[in-house]
Amino acid sequence: MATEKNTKSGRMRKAFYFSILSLFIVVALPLIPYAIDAQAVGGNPDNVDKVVALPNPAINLWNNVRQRDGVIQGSSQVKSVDSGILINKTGEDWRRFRLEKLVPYGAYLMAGILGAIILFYLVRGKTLIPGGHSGKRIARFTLNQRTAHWFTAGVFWLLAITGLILLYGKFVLIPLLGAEGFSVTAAACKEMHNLFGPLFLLAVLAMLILYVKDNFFNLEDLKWFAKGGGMFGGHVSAGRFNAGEKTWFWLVMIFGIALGISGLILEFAIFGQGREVMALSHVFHGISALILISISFGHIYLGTVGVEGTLDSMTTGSVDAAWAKAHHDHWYEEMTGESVAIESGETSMQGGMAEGGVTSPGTGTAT
Amino acid sequence: MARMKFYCDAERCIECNGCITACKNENEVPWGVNRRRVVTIKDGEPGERSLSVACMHCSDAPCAAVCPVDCFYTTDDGIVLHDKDICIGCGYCFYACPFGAPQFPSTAAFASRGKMDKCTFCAGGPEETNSAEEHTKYGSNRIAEGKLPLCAEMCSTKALLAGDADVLSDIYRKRVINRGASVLNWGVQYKKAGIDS
Amino acid sequence: MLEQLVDGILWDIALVVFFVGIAWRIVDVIRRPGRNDLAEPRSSGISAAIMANIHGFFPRREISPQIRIHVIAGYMFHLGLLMLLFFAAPHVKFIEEHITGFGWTVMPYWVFVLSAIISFAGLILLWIHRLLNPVSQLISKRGDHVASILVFVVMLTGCMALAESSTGLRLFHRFTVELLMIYFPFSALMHAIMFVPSRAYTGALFGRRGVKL
Amino acid sequence: MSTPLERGVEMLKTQVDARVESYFSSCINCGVCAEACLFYTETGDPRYTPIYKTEPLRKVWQNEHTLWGRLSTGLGLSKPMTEKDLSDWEELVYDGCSMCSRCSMVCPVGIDIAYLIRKVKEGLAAAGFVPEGLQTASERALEFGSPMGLTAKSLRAATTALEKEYDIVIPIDVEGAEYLCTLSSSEVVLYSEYIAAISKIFSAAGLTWTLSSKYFEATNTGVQMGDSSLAAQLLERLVEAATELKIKTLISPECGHAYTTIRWDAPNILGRALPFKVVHIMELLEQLRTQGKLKTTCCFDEHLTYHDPCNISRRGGVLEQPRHLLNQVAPNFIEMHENKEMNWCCGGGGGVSSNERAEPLRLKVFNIKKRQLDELNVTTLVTACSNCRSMLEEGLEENDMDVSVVGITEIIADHLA
Repeated sequence: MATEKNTKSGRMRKAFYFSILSLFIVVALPLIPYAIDAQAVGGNPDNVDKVVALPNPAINLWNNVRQRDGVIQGSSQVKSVDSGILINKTGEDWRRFRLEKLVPYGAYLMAGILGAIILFYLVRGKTLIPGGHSGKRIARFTLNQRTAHWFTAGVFWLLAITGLILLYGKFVLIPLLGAEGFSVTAAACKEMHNLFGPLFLLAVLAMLILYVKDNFFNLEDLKWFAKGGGMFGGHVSAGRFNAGEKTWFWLVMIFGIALGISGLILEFAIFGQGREVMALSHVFHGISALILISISFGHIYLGTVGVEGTLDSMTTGSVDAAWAKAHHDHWYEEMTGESVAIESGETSMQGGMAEGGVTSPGTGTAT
Repeated sequence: MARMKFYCDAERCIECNGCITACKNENEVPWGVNRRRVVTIKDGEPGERSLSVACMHCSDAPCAAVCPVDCFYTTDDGIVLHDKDICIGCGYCFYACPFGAPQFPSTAAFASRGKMDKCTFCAGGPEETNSAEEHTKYGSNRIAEGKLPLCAEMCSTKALLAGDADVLSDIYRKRVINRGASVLNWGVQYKKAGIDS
Repeated sequence: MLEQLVDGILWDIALVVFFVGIAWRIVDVIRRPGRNDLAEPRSSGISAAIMANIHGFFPRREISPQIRIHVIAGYMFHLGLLMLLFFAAPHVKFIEEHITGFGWTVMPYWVFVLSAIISFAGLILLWIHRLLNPVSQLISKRGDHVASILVFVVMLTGCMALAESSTGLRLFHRFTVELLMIYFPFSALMHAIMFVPSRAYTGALFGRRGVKL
Repeated sequence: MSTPLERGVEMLKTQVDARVESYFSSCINCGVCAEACLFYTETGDPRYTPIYKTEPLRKVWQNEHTLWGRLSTGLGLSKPMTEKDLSDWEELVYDGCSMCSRCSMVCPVGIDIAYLIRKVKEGLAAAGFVPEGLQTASERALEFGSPMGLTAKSLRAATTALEKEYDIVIPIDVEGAEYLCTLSSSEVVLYSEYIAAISKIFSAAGLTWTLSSKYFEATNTGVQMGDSSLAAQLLERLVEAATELKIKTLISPECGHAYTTIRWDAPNILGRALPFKVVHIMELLEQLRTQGKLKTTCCFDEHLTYHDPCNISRRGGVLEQPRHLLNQVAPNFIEMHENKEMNWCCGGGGGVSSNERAEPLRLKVFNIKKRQLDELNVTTLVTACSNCRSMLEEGLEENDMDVSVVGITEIIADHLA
């Protein structure tokens, strides 16, 4: 049976790698020709000569129009969205936000958290199960919960990758592929992003239904926060989910739903929503996306390499009893009926941190 | 080296929409796409003014700045053009543009935006000059033939002027002088007309 | 150069392999001893075979609660895929130009988007379920995963090429489609055709004995 | 002389026919069949997934009849079958499957999985991987003509005893009788009431009938262990005995696989149609009832329900007759939640009952039946298969439930007008 199990999980792992590989191929393959001729040409010859700015008579006129508040809203024989508006005031603010805030700070945030995680790993290393595997398994997630989780995760990453390409491609990929080449990638990414977007909203709602039960905060969580998730030593007790996980859950819910709704507003421009609305949704969309992506690094780290035995809960659906005892003592108690003596020092501290860390690296650097 | 600009004289524009007709006709733009529009403010009230608006071919164009795929470029004449083969129809330029110039042919309900289309100052696009392809994608290329945009050429009151910024400035200066006061001193000139009230 | 290859020779190869392969698989079934039932039947086997093929589309009340996800996700994926395959404007145009010579009404863009979303959701759900559910985890073969992923990739490249803006993407989509067509006859994807004889055989066997499948 | 393994693989190769080809070509490993299998639902062990039990045959098919299979076999990449595989699957197939074919009812692509299992058994039997319980039973069947080792002598003894007890006549070897009653040996040993019952009913209905001392056994261990040649031998004897007595109709007793074997499989195993009609006792009783030859009195007041023997209802098609008959005599007859072609097996079909090794598993999977009965709280459980009957009795005793199990024929006999 043991070998049975290995081959099974082996098959699963292979399947995962294979799918990731093929996804990568799908995104990368069509670029190759462009990459080549980008080497040859070296970027595109266009958008060159910047012109010396001479005063334009229209400038004064438009400045005046601007100053005359309230009357920029006119009427026009041309019937289309915002056609009556003489001048779009929000445009500039939005442009500034996107280019001067969203792009750089987003990059800092992601890089910072990644760095923090790597640092954290180098300092602390992998949090092992105190006393190793007990061999006794405790059921943690139902099949439906796991399905919903991986569904959400899959769609999330597809959207994250395509979205990031659209946001940063101009600065990273155009130098490599040239405008034409990147245009192909971008077009593909835009279509994928638009198609999978609505799915993400559904996935998040499914998660809400399936996971909300154990994710309400309680007094214990205050203690947990007070102790910083056990980052600074001391034992932190936790129920089925500790405060860190709960925070992550609610972050996903809030930002996920914000993402979904703003995304729909941006995607389906058929309800006459104007530029202001769209620009605003774009702001929400960008901020929520970058926050979720950054924090998900922490979540992924702790779910996989960070803490021994955590991944099982999402693949097999059950966890080792020792793991539960260390990281979720109260849950362990209610599952098994045994009570857990407060363990001192290292193990329990790491235990507390194990899941607590889900957000702590994030908050550590993001602020 | 010339720098092409539009100037619409609010004192002269009579909202005849001739410029729009001229544009549509010359460039054969599809339905729903309006490269140029006339906006009337205070319609029917004292101080009514009309302005013919299209891409102003900004020197430092916001659309070019936000475009995620860098499809914009500026010609030697200072005309802001874009490459439809690169454009992915994300709509960012529409959010950024102060004048609402970028237009999107919405393909259907659940519109996924098509390629952006905007005023080219009748200067065509990146395709080979006056080729059929250029015409279908970007409309006519009058600049190449040494002509100015048809909208301005057609303007019956000469309210809409197109051409080199310096020339425009001269014309405009002359007008101001002839008019005996500056359009810019709204306050002085038009207090009685009650534009500010 | 790449274009001629993908649009020309490779496409022809794919077509031939696809149809000849399927034909071969079907013949392979028919030519084997089908051992006609000598026992005197209670009721007609043929009608039972047909009914079985119809009833097969509706899960039995007794176990539908346990297999809800199979049914829902399965229908989402297959119906969505059929819509995309036969009513997406580019597909109809393509079929008209390259295969049949005539076309039919295409679905509006928003229906297209909807069915794409639905069938993607279905496919991803099914595959995740295959990986997580201990039963299908144990019985799944390499081929099942390859098939799932291949179909996913084809659909993905399809929606990448949705803008119909670049030849590169269109060719890439067609290339993956050709791979799929070549893989189809030799894989679990054959179930798309083989379920008919299977249901018929079983339906007949039970039908002759007077049991409704 | 080839090794058992080779013999098994060879046999499996010969088993691939149109159905197998089409079935395996359309299987998508969705795992729906598991939800229909009591061995999976009660143990939760995915290895009991019905289609997984057909793996040996599938492997052979894969390697012999599919492109990838041939390629990888050609390149020597495919994993060959091992003795280990066969012994593993011997346990899965003989202990973990009662051939109830409930899975065949739910397969979305319409695979008759029981049919495939039957063929897997052919392979295992050829390789000699058969539980020793079944092995010995089949040896006895070959030697004495009955898996329990009963002989004509012991039959006579039993019948004479019955004749005394109930003062009835049990005709044996009457030539030209209309009906030939076959028996399952457990009906001679355990449930001889059955014989008494049919004798009463037939005399009441005025039918000419007989038993055959030459070959009375209806069960067929050949089918149970999956050895067609053995099955054919046993059937030949039966047909011979029947034709000698020049009977018109052969009555299959209250035994599940006996009915499917003689009524549905025999012509195909022997390769020729049978010279006589074959009916299940319930079919005959129902026929008599409709003809008015079977008058019953009211009433059997107990709350009772009917357990469909898989081979008689689902695989045999005798669905309505028992209901009609019971409604005649039992006003308090209620149906189980899942009945007729979707009934749950008693757990002892397909030779599992004669395989001691499987007993713990068998009793474990009986839980499903227990749950079904608890829903109804009935005092009597009627069935029409002596094998089911003994399985049910064991199961009920194991779970000390106070439910009595009766054969349907007896109930009718007890309420003859």
